[in-house]
Amino acid sequence: MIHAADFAIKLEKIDKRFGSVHANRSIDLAIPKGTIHGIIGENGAGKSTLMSIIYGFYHADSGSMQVHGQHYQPHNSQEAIKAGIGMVHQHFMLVDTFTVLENIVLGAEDGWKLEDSLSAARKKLKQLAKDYGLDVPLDAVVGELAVGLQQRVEILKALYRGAKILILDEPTGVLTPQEADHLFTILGKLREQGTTIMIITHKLREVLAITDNVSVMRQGAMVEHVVTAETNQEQLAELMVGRKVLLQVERGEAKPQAPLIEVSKLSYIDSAGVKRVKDISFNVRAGEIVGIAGVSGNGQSEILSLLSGIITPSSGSMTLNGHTIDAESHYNPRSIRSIGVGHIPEDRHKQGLINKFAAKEAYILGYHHLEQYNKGVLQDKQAIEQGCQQSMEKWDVRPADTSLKTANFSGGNQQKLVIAREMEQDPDILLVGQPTRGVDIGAIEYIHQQIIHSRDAGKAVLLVSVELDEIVNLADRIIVVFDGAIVGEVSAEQADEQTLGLMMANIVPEHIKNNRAGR
Amino acid sequence: MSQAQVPAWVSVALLPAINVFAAFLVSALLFMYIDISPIDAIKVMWTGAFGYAEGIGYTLYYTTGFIFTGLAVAIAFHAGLFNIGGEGQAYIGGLGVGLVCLTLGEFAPWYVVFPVAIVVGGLFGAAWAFIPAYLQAKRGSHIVITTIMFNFIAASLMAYLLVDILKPETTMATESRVFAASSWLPKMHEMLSWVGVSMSASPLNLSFIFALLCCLLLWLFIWHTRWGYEIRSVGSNPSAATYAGISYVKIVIIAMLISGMLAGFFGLNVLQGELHQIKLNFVEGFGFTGIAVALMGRNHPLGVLLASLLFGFLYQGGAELSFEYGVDRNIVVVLQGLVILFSGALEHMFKPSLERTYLKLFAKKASPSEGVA
Amino acid sequence: AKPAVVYDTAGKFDKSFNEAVFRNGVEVFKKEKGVDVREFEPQNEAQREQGLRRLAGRGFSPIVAVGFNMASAVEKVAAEYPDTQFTIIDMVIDKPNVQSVVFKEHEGSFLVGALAAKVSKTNTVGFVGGMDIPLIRKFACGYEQGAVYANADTKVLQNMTGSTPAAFADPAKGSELAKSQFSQGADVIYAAAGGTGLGVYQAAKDAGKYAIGVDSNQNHLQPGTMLTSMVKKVGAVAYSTWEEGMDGTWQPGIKALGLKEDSVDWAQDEHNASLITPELKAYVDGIKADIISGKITVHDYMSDNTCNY
Amino acid sequence: MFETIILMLDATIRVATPLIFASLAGMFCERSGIVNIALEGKLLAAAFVGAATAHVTGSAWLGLLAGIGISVLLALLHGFATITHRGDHVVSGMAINILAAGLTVTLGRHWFHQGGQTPALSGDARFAPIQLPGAEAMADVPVIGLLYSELISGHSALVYLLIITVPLAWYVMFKTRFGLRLRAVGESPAAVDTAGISVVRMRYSAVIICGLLVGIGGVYLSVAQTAQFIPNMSAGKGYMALAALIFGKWRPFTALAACLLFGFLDAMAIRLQGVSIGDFAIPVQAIEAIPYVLTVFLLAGFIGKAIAPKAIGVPYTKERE
Ligand SMILES: Nc1ncnc2c1ncn2[C@@H]1O[C@H](COP(=O)(O)OP(=O)(O)OP(=O)(O)O)[C@@H](O)[C@H]1O
Ligand SMILES: Nc1ncnc2c1ncn2[C@@H]1O[C@H](COP(=O)(O)OP(=O)(O)OP(=O)(O)O)[C@@H](O)[C@H]1O
Ligand SMILES: [Mg+2]
Ligand SMILES: [Mg+2]
Repeated sequence: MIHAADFAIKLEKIDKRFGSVHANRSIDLAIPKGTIHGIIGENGAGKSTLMSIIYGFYHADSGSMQVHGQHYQPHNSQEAIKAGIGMVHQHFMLVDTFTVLENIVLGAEDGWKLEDSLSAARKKLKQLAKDYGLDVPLDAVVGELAVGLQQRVEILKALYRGAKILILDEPTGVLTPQEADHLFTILGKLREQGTTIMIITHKLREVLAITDNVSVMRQGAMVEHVVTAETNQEQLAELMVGRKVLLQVERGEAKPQAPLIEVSKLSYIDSAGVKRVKDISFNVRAGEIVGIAGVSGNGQSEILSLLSGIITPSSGSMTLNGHTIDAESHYNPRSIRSIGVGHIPEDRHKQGLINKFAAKEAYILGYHHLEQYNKGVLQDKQAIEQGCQQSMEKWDVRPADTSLKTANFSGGNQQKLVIAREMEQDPDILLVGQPTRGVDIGAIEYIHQQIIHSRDAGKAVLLVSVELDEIVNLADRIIVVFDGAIVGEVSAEQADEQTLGLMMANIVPEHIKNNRAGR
Repeated sequence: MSQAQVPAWVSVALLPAINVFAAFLVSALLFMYIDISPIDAIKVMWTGAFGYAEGIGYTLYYTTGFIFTGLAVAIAFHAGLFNIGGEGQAYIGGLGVGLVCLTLGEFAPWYVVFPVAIVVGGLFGAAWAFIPAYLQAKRGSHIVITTIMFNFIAASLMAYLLVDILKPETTMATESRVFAASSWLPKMHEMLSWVGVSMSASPLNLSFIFALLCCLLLWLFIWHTRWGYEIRSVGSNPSAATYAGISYVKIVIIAMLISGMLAGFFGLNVLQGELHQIKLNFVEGFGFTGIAVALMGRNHPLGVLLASLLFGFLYQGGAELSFEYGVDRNIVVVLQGLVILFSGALEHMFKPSLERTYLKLFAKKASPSEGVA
Repeated sequence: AKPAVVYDTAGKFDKSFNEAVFRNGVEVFKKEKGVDVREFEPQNEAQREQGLRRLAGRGFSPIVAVGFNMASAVEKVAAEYPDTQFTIIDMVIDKPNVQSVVFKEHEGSFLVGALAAKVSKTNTVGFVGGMDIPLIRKFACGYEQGAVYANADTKVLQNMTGSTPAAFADPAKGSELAKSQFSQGADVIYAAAGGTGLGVYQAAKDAGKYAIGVDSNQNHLQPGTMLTSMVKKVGAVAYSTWEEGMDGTWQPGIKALGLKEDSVDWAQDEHNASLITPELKAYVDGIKADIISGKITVHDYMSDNTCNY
Repeated sequence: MFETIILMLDATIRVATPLIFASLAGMFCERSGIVNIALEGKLLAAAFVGAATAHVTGSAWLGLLAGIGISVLLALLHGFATITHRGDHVVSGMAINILAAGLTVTLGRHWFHQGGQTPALSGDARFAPIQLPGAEAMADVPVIGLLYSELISGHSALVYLLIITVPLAWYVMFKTRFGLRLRAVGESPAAVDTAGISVVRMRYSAVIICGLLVGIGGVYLSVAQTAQFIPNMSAGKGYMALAALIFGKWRPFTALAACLLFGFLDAMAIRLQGVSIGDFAIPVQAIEAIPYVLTVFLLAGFIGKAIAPKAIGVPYTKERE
């Protein structure tokens, strides 16, 4: 039995409701000093909420907390910071228009004169950067930095405030393996220095890689605490979902036929004049899944947007299902859909759904103009209702309530709704972006199976994901992109984290050199 | 999410009622301060607005105006746009109506002029909304500011036209010549007399019916057509709309054109219906009040109708007040301000306490449902 | 008869001629006849008519409508209520039950113009008008004539404040215009601009120069620098209308009232006594007599919309 | 010619002063993320209360205090609606404008029986023009004389107050901790909140500063520029100031420049009234409209680009909608 004071943080019977949602149910949690502690759980399990309570952002309805043995009851983040707690939020809390320096100083200034605070901070940060290898351009405007760097700014912010306990909410959700690894080394260094770290993630691989202990949440309650060394992915997964799950979806041989997507010399220059996509060529055949791997921000998003008609190419052309499109041709997402292309967008919150809408309204997004949903000038409410109801049951979207606001479905179920909508139209071509981002593994398993099925049903599937194991799991061929151009292509057999990691850094291993994209 | 347990009517009907009541309460204090018994005042206002045919006529006449400007703001809201330009659009739309009456009206009867005026008035209003819409859509200029600016520009333009162009030599008032009587919209009391019902004269005219029609059509448009769907999509999540192949530019412009058109109809009621000539400042703030109307009406055509009725009551009742008491007309302006404050800006103030009390009183059994996750 | 009055939307306290009707008409009438006068101030265009209609409907008569803005409303309602007597001020309406009263402001303006020219040391006098309409140009034209009559080489600076009714209630602009005229050498300014005039008088005070008021006697506003006021006795007109109404002598038709009828005049009271030397007084009264006797004829701008005299 | 230009500029200063105070006020408010179309109403209310108090107490300075007081009160009301109760900023602003328009006249009539006007102010009850030392003497010295005696000298105390106000506003906004936090709140309230700073307190202090500054502008209208309150005497200056603020891209000195430009146009319009070049009469309305047209052009990005604070107009809430 460890003495209370040896715990960096200790929670007892923490309870929190949001209106009708019981986000946290009398949570008990104790975290030994100087350890990395993982918190896992399905979407909506209450992880973020719990962390926000510790950070003084929300207030627990009941229960008590201790930090380093001291009674602790923060009324706001300021008090949490004073108590030596720092937090890196799932969605970054930065002022985009400010410089890195200004962001870090904000709220931790000494003295009312800005100049002094800034120069003082500059010195201190130089030191921190050295200690933890956290180097960031202090005078760069945050909005213009890559997510990886922005996250470092968040961590620096916490450390600058002298955090002894660091909370990270889904830190790797937006990172690439390289960035993630860098993060982990940083965390490692921090642990050596005696910092206690709590990390929320959906990726079991990471949990096993870096944590000392893991706590599992389900539907607002703490279901289990385990020592990382004594557990494995399968067990954790089962604890999270409450049933057995297959982490590796088994898939048979692909039986590719004629190419349905043919891209040749496609380029895209954005409004800022930057060349995002550099004349790439590849194709996807009916009945195969082609994955596009790459560090996020290397053009894969643009490729999806081009193919789905959200943006138009600057040069080059693409042939979708027999229709050739180039810079001259007029087209948009609607006309693209009409030629048998389905698109599961990378970000369901930004693109896939409309939080205000009821499920049934969100269900016809992008297809609302089809005759099946309209009677003359008026909408056919009945048809819409039925269509949505059926799909929700068929795709096991929970709750299967067609008039529930989309915002109130969990991430995973929101995602299922989107996938159902796109696949129900039975397109020949399926564009899939980040199908499982922020989705718990219960849902992941299901979604992966569906993608395989549609491949076997003879659809051409283009998969974009920053989750390497997802790509390796699903894709028959993998195209790696770097800085908007194709680095190379590997077959499923050749694919392994290490090779892909190198290629994502624009280094092509010998044994790959000979195969060529877009055959 | 706590709404989930409170029935809709509480927030849709009870809350607004309470807000309006609060507004009246505060203004009651003001009335007492300037030595007018609020009770008498409200009596006078009520009987003045609803007590007799002519009063009702005036009330509904004002209501008509508010419906147009209120609907205009509402439709823009659904596209996520804040159209403060109702004032200017109504002004310019009125110019369109006026020009039709001044030209076509010379030789054509009202039933020919009316449809043409509807089209032209609508077009003029829409045209005035187009530029801000275009700038918002294409260049991201904030529509609130641009529309404010366009109100002022419209005022200058109209002043110029009325002073230097439309004003006949003979008159000194800044107003156009009177339309030919044949082009005037039939008044409600005239129309009723055709069917044998007699009602005392009031400015209430045919355009009231047209306004009601607009409510109905707009309701259908917003919630029962794919275009309404597209507008609401853009309004609540532009990037998702783009993903769905809905053109942001197109929708923003369409929504604003409709908005401007509705505001443009304002002139039908006031000019072709009542004043029968274009006058300086004939919009008189109805465009601005339209924002409050839309807000109180929760951007729903039916709500807008009811809110318009309330403001119609305030206007007519207020006139009655100053007529009977000779009290300063501006006290009514204060009352309007308070209504906008409480039911617009402070609409959420009583919400939490109201819901809590409601739950205490009626909803013992309603146990909080589990998380949806 | 039940006397009533409908003011212009400017309101009965416009420091100008609506107010003149109220103070010198309504209040006096109430006091002397002990009869109440029903007043109405419309707050928007529709209410001009509404007010008239309500009053007529309730049997009020004669009803005085103040200002040219009431014209179209009176025209309509007069037709609807043929046996109600209407009197409109500053506008001519040809209806069997409407009496139209217009003033010979040019005559009064001529007087103050002459006075201004006599007082001016710089041979430069100024005129600040309100809304740029024939009626106000009529003031300006008469003023100019008077100034030139008194001193052939007087320079008369003229500015209008605006082209909409707002121009009658913008003292800030008024003082700006006055300042610019002063800087151009004027040392007396005549303001025919309603509330805007207040700014002119203030500017005159600040600059230690002279100003001339209009409509009602405004001498008291800035004692010491208000040279005089060109009073236009709208109040008296309203008064007589109601009086005629009571003893049944009210007549429709056009009344044009000037110096002869003592309906326009220049104001002399304790506030400007110190400024008006006996010579000046004699001089101005002399001109007044000549105009009444017809020895001097003052050109009326509105007769041909030009100021060629 | 030179003289007329000087006189124009002189007028420009007088006309622009209330605009400058108002748009500085707007800057603090909007930089903190609160839309403020209520400048108009605050100007009006301050003008009324200022004049009324000055009349009753006979002291212009007390008038100034009272004027500032009322506009701060209105600012707090705006805050109460938009910050505490997350009401819509624009609607709250409109409500305040309408309230001010109605209340000033109603109370004015009740108190002074002059149709909403306040009695004319004179002597110490008014900020009279201040003749700087030697202005008279220098008046006849050619160029500088005129410059000094007409343009520099002869303005009211409130005008000279601007000489410190503008730089001060700039310093506070860009060189102090307060300024940093204020700007942050307008860009990303969540970031400020998690940094342990109270969003509510920041925004309230912003609206209070706003009320203070716009209050001075309002009092200037009735107690300095003219010598009494006239119903609706703000006549759209609040909106004009807003335009200037945007035209100045939410920065003090550029906003100042915009105000002066607009003021100059106004001064020009006043003088061009009824003036005709040859036999072609230039419509003043055209000139009057220029500021608004210019602003639209700017917003359209034809003259640079005006980027508003990101979180402006969005009520801040921790709960997800
Ligand atoms: N601000 C909020 N307002 C209302 N309800 C909320 C809020 N935050 C969370 N909830 C509710 O609490 C539950 C827990 O949400 P939370 O974000 O903590 O889940 P999570 O475990 O972080 O999910 P994810 O893994 O997707 O981040 C959710 O089901 C949600 O309904
Ligand atoms: N406004 C809300 N009210 C109630 N519950 C909400 C609300 N918004 C989100 N939730 C719930 O919060 C939980 C997590 O939501 P969240 O947005 O974090 O999903 P997510 O998959 O984690 O998204 P992200 O990709 O941003 O991580 C889900 O259960 C969802 O139902
Ligand atoms: Mg979370
Ligand atoms: Mg999440």
